[in-house]
Amino acid sequence: MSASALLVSALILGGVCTFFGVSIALANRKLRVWEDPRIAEVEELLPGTNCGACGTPGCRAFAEALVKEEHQPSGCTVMGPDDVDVVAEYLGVDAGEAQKRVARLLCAGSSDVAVQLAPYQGHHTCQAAAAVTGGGKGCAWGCLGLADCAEACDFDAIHMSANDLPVVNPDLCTACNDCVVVCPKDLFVLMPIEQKILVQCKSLLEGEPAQELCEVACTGCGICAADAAEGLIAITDGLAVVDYSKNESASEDAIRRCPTNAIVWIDGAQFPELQVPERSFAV
Amino acid sequence: MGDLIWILLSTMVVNNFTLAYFLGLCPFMGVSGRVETAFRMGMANIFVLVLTSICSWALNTYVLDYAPYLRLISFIVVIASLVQIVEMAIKKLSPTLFQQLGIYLPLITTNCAILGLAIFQTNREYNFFQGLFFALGAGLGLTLALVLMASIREDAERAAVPAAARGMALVLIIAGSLSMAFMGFAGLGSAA
Amino acid sequence: MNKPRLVLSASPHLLGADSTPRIMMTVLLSLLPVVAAAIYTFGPSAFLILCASTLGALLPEKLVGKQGSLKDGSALITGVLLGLTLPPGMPLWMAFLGGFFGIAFGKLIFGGLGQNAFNPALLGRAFLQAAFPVAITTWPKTGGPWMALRGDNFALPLMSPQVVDGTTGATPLGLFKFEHVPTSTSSLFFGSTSGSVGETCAWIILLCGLLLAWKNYLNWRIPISIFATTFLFTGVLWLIDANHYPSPWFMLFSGGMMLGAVYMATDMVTSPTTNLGCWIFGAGIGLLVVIIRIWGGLPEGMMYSILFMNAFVPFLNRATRPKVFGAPSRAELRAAKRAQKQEDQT
Amino acid sequence: MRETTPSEDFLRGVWKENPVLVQMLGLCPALAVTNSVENSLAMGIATFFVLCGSSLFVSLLKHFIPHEVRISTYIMIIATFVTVADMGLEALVPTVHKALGAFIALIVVNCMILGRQEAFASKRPVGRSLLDAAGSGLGFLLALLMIGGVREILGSGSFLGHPLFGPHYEPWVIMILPPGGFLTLGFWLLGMNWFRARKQQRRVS
Amino acid sequence: MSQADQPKSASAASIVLTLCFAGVLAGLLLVVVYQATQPRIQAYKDKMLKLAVEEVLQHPASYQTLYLVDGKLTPDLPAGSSAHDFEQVFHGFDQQGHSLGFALVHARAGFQDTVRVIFGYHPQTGDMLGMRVLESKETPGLGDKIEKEAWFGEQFSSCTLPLIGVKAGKGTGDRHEVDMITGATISSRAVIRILNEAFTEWNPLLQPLAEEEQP
Amino acid sequence: MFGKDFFKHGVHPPEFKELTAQEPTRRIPFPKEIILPLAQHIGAPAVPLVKVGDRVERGDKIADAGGFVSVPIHASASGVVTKIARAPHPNGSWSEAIHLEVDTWSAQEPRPRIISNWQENLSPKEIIDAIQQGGLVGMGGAAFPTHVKLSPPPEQKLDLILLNGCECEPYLTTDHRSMVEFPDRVHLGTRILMKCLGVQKAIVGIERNKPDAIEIMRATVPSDLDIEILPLEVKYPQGAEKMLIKAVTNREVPTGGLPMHIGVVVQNVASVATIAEIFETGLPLIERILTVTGRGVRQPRNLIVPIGTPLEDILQACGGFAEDAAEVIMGGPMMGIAQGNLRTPILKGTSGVVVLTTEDVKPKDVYPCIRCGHCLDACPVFLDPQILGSLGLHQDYETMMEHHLSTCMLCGCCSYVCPSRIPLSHIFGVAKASLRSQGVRV
Ligand SMILES: Cc1cc2nc3c(=O)[nH]c(=O)nc-3n(C[C@H](O)[C@H](O)[C@H](O)COP(=O)(O)O)c2cc1C
Ligand SMILES: Cc1cc2nc3c(=O)[nH]c(=O)nc-3n(C[C@H](O)[C@H](O)[C@H](O)COP(=O)(O)O)c2cc1C
Ligand SMILES: Cc1cc2nc3c(=O)[nH]c(=O)nc-3n(C[C@H](O)[C@H](O)[C@H](O)COP(=O)(O)O)c2cc1C
Ligand SMILES: Cc1cc2nc3c(=O)[nH]c(=O)nc-3n(C[C@H](O)[C@H](O)[C@H](O)CO)c2cc1C
Ligand code: SF4
Ligand code: SF4
Ligand code: SF4
Ligand code: SF4
Ligand code: FES
Repeated sequence: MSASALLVSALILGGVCTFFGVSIALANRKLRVWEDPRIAEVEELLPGTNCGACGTPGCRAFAEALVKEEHQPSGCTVMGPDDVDVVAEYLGVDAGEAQKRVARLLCAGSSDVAVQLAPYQGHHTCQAAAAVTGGGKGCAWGCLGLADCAEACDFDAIHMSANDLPVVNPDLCTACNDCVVVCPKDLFVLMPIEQKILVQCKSLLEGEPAQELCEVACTGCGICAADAAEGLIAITDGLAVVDYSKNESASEDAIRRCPTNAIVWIDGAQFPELQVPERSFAV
Repeated sequence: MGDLIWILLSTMVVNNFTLAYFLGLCPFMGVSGRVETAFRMGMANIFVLVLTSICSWALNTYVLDYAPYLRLISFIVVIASLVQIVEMAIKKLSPTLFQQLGIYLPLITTNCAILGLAIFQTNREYNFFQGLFFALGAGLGLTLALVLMASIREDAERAAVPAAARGMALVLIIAGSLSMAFMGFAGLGSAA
Repeated sequence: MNKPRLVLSASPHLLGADSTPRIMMTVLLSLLPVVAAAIYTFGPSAFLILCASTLGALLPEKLVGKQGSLKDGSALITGVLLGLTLPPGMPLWMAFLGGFFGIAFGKLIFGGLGQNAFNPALLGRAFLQAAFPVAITTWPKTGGPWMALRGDNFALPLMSPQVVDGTTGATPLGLFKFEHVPTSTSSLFFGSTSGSVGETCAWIILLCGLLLAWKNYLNWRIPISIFATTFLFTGVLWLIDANHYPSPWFMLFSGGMMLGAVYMATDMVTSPTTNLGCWIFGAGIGLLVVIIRIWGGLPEGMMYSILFMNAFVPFLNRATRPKVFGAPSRAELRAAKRAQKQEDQT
Repeated sequence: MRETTPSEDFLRGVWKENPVLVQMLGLCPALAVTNSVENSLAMGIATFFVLCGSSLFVSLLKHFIPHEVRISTYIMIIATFVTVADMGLEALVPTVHKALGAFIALIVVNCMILGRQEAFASKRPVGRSLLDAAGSGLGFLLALLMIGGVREILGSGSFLGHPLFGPHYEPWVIMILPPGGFLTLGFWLLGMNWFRARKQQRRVS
Repeated sequence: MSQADQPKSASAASIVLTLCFAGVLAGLLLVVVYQATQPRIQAYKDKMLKLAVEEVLQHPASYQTLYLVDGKLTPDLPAGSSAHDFEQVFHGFDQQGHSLGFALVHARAGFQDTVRVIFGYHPQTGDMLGMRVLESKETPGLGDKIEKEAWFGEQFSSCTLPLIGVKAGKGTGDRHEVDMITGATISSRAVIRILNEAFTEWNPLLQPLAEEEQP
Repeated sequence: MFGKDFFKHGVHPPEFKELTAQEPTRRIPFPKEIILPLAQHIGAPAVPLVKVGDRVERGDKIADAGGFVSVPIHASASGVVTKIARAPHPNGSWSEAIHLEVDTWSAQEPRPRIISNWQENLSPKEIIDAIQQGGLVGMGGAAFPTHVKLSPPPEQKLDLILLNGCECEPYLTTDHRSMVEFPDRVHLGTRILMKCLGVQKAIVGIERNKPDAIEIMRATVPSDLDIEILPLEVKYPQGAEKMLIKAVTNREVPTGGLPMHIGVVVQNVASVATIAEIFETGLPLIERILTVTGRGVRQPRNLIVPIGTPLEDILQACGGFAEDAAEVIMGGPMMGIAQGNLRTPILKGTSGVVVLTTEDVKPKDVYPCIRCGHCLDACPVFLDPQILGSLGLHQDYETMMEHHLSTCMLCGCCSYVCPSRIPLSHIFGVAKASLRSQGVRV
């Protein structure tokens, strides 16, 4: 083994490396742009569904907002509380308090109680049906039952009942807003699960005509408004409207005498009596 | 000149780096989802390939004659460091260019195509210009493969791809098909 | 007044008469004369090959395709066309495998009809060509007793065919490429040469193509631009050196040119949707065929040219979209930009 | 970061996060040299050696390497091991070395190796890093054998050079050509996805 | 987070030192391994070459390596240069020291990539002594038959340059004819062309030396 | 100054006009109830002027314009206002409407004229006011208030009035009958328009499949006016404003622009005839010509019906449904909307009622798109319905906007030619509706 070979090789590689070491050090001094490494770390911890329920355009943006402390970890509705705590701990911030919200359907007019004037024929989505004279349901406000919302839900929280009404599983619902956006009849609202009184109807028709088209329509008769605490429920445009700022005063008394059961008291899941057929699993 | 053009064309289609030599597959699989991205990746690739060709030629000619066993390690150190410096420079000097090309640079450093180019170029004893055209051909070939793959994938995204094939399985089958389509060029120039 | 049961459907409430299955069935019918000519030329071997490749194509469609997707007839076309591109003496198990591969990995994996990027029949053939390059370039001699098999059709699955010496011939393209022997255009036109099952009778294919073009079931721009490019390109070479390069007529009527240009490059799914795109697509195929046939390692390049251009289709579609009605033309946009710039300067 | 057990560190790379089959890293060697089982084996072992060696060193030296030049330094460490492997193979098994060609040198840029350094060895103690490297290396070897096995069996009708189907077998040449590489890995992924879906389905019902 | 909170970047000195140190260390390690393995590698290469030369010259008693320096073939290397800077020819002799013929290495594009062959022949008669493919990347199962099919290689010990390729079974028995491999015409043709090309290129140089006896 | 007589692309569906082309228009008995939705046109709905229980005479103004882009509504029969409540609207919603119980005993004599006679010396302003007060909206389909179209900004130079007599929709013969029976009214209306806009040149575009209309219109052109009757190729959608202008003048309405930006005003011939009628009779728009046709109705006819007549009564007047009637469409078969509620009233802009049979509406199997490109060759505005359709099915509406969804006029040519029967234009309509609900202008 020749010493000269040792020397040459050490010199060459040492020289090359030193040269680039100097260059990088120089470049580092002159050209560095810094980015908070925590953003990437936080992003890793987030679920990565990019659903936008937190109000930012995606998990990455949410991570940036978290690092800048513009949002609280609990703003992500997809993470369970444990995961929220992990993020909060990593960032050394308060987890924040999230109020569980779920999607509620403002219609109970399943196919057995609401009239269908003419069956819709064609592209099988609610949006498409709604574009053809409203979809052919007698009630122009009611659910078309073609399952756009169930299809849109990324969390498998919505299933159609045997009578074509979407049933939300509140445990799976993350309040991501997708069903709200997709429904052409604007029938979904996200509301805190503590709000238990709900008018399950959007029909602006009053009295007889309303009931002719749907057995469970709100006819605007005003009984609930009279029975409820002062100011909790008002009849506006033929529809009972709940003022949720007075939610504390809500009680089951208000719904008892509703002639059509359009107003209900919900504890947990909506439509607990509806059967959701077993869904087959497709490969 | 004809010789140079031949090197360019044959590296681009006949012996396409990606589809015939299996070089640079990681970015080929990873960054071929959108045509725009794929194109930029291709451009960044061409840039680094040309840079690499020049560096390795210089190293071969001026330094490595004395210690051929240091070839691999010096190539890679030089490429990695240069790319790092270029990346920093672009990031600082032109944020828009960085958005378009720079973010791919770190991905490219550890890409077989780059080192593969340096090694093939050395094995084939290309001179400076031959090396340059070799690098251009390889880069254009990569870009072609990337863009074709990306445009097919963009269409496939809206197709009802069966669940089992979704993702990389489909991409690989498309790559296999592309590779078969490129086989038609095999032997180009050899039969004449 | 009586009130019938009304339905609601979306406009337009009138629809044209064409339907996808009808198109497919018409194409299939138009293939019958081609198939008949093939069987007339190559005897029972041609029939067997067509059956094997068709079965191979139908099987995966039946197994994993969408419910009822066999009915649209497209898998049938794939099978028949694949069979038409194979040598008649090929083992049947290979033809079957080609059909299977073409449909399973050229079509179903993309989600079935209409979604595939490459022509399934040609992908099946490309698979066979790369997998069994010897078997797929073993061409039977023409002539001989009609009823005789043209090779070892019945080789056991996965086993090599027994090469029967002295019965293999060369195709016109092979003869030209390796021996520099040209073949007369008339024998090409009327199909008395050796080659694949479906590349016998040019005029039958042309006639069927005319019918389909007239029905608007294929975009005539594609074959026309393939023929024109091939003819012009070869013509120029031929004028330069008629000894070295083949005549343009030979180029047009030999090999898979006719079947490929009329039936395979025109597959709607894997050709551009825009008319300009179709012109470019065809020109690309024409150029590549000539390049591969003349300078490439293989005697025939039709299949590879079509597959290669298939890969460009999504790109061509996006690049050749026509100017939308009322939108400024490119020249106008450029002028506006220039004006803007001038304004900025002042 | 979640704490992991040593066995998790090891097993993760072998199957659940297999570098080739799941993470899609190191594809170039995984497809380029796998036209026979023998080559796959040699490449897998060489990679295993390089991966373990460099993980060991990176993990040992992690506190001394400044952030700015970590990539360059890791690569240098990897390149050293690769050159050693290259020369070693050439001296010991020249035929295999010839078959693998430039791809031995290209182990340097196997994305998977650098990935392990970045993600694991540069942050964890030596023992764990070695375990992780061994797991990933084994996973890589496994994937190579899966691909190489299919390609050799179909493409040459043999396994490790031993003919399987007798002399009349018609080899599927495509399998040892470039498209065969893509297709084989595609088949494996397809099969695995299908299998996973089946399993899930069974769990649901 | 403000600029001030950024973690301090490493000092320039530590960057340079780390890289330099790693470089020197790697260089040292590599040179050691190189020196340890090189003899074996070189020995293997030499052995393979020797085997090939002996085969294509039909096992000569001895052979001499000639280098092409400035258009002339000499057995001696100019001082300070190494063997692989020059093209080489191998001159074989029999027991008696009579010239048997020359072995040449020549390469040319085949179907997929370059094909490198070594062959031996006698410059005056053009009679071939043998041929062997050193390196090819032709299609397995097709083009690689030029390497693997024994009959193809064996033809080249009993034919005369320049060669003409004919389809198997179509030959007339002429000594210039060589049967090509069906399905690998291009590769077979490439081999034939390599031999013919080398023949035209080298023969003028070699012919004068053919009479030379072993020094 | 003008060129060719065709536009590129488009389709040629079967016409079915023979069912009613030779049927003279006839009146029908007044219905028991008239329903007048407040939203009859594009723009702000009208504001009621009457209360429940009020008695109104035929021609009385019962709701006033709700803004500039709005016109009043007039009682189309004498009767009593029974309620102002939601009623089914042709667009599928239930919207506010004035319900009149028609006096069965009344002779339905209209109130004396509310609009003065036509005189050459009326100023443009007076003409426009009279047209707005007459409650006139476009009768060619879009129902855009006519007076707005006649009030271009002063700097906008106009050089051509283009009368749309194409009636390219199959089945419909409303405009055809207007031209055959009331050519003088069309010409008088044109005169008023020319006076109002100060334009010297008018062209009436009529498809060649109405030779009698072309002949009569030619024969009756007043000698002092430059009105050209121009026969046009029979092709759908020849009647679409942009296509008509392209065919007649070879000018293209720029994306997002209006015909007036290239110096043209387009009016439907029936709208123009109604302008003349307003000045002739002094009565506002309270009735219109309507084709009731299709094989699902017993006696296809051209009717003159009071605005607000429910579908039921109209069909009754045509002998009722045929045995196999299956779908009732308001408007033509290419762009019209199917109706499920027969209490829906016809509006000012309703040009026809087509009743299709079970045979016509048999559900068709939908196949995957085979990228045949036929839709690209059909789209008169050069969109790529193929890509739009596949984006639409994936509800990627934003990307659809990048592919010029807003240029699509929902003509339905693409759906008509699609061999895979993909409901392309329907999907585009859905996308537009969804985008509009998010506040995007499409
Ligand atoms: C549409 C069509 C396309 C074809 N494409 C090819 C092709 O790309 N390559 C090929 O070798 N043969 C192809 N063939 C078969 C060849 O045309 C034909 O058999 C040719 O003459 C092969 O010659 P060879 O034996 O000399 O390879 C195709 C046949 C058809 C009908
Ligand atoms: C996948 C594939 C690989 C091929 N590889 C070779 C090859 O390595 N060498 C060769 O000479 N021809 C190769 N060919 C070319 C064909 O086999 C060609 O038709 C053949 O050389 C013609 O010879 P023939 O006239 O004896 O049939 C290949 C063809 C294909 C499709
Ligand atoms: C697809 C399509 C077809 C149309 N066809 C006609 C037609 O046949 N006749 C017609 O008068 N208007 C037709 N229109 C409406 C015209 O574009 C335009 O709105 C009308 O002629 C303007 O006149 P108006 O305001 O008097 O109604 C059509 C519109 C579209 C989008
Ligand atoms: C004119 C025409 C040509 C066709 N050509 C082919 C073809 O070459 N190969 C094929 O597999 N299918 C062909 N088809 C059938 C069908 O389009 C094809 O199976 C689709 O590619 C499958 O998605 C053709 C159909 C038509 C209408
Ligand atoms: S709630 Fe809305 S989206 Fe869901 S089924 Fe009903 S109409 Fe459709
Ligand atoms: S009336 Fe109310 S509950 Fe019934 S369908 Fe309409 S919105 Fe639903
Ligand atoms: S509906 Fe829209 S996309 Fe379809 S043809 Fe008409 S304008 Fe074109
Ligand atoms: S017409 Fe229908 S099948 Fe043809 S490209 Fe258009 S959408 Fe696809
Ligand atoms: S292994 Fe990743 S690019 Fe080659």
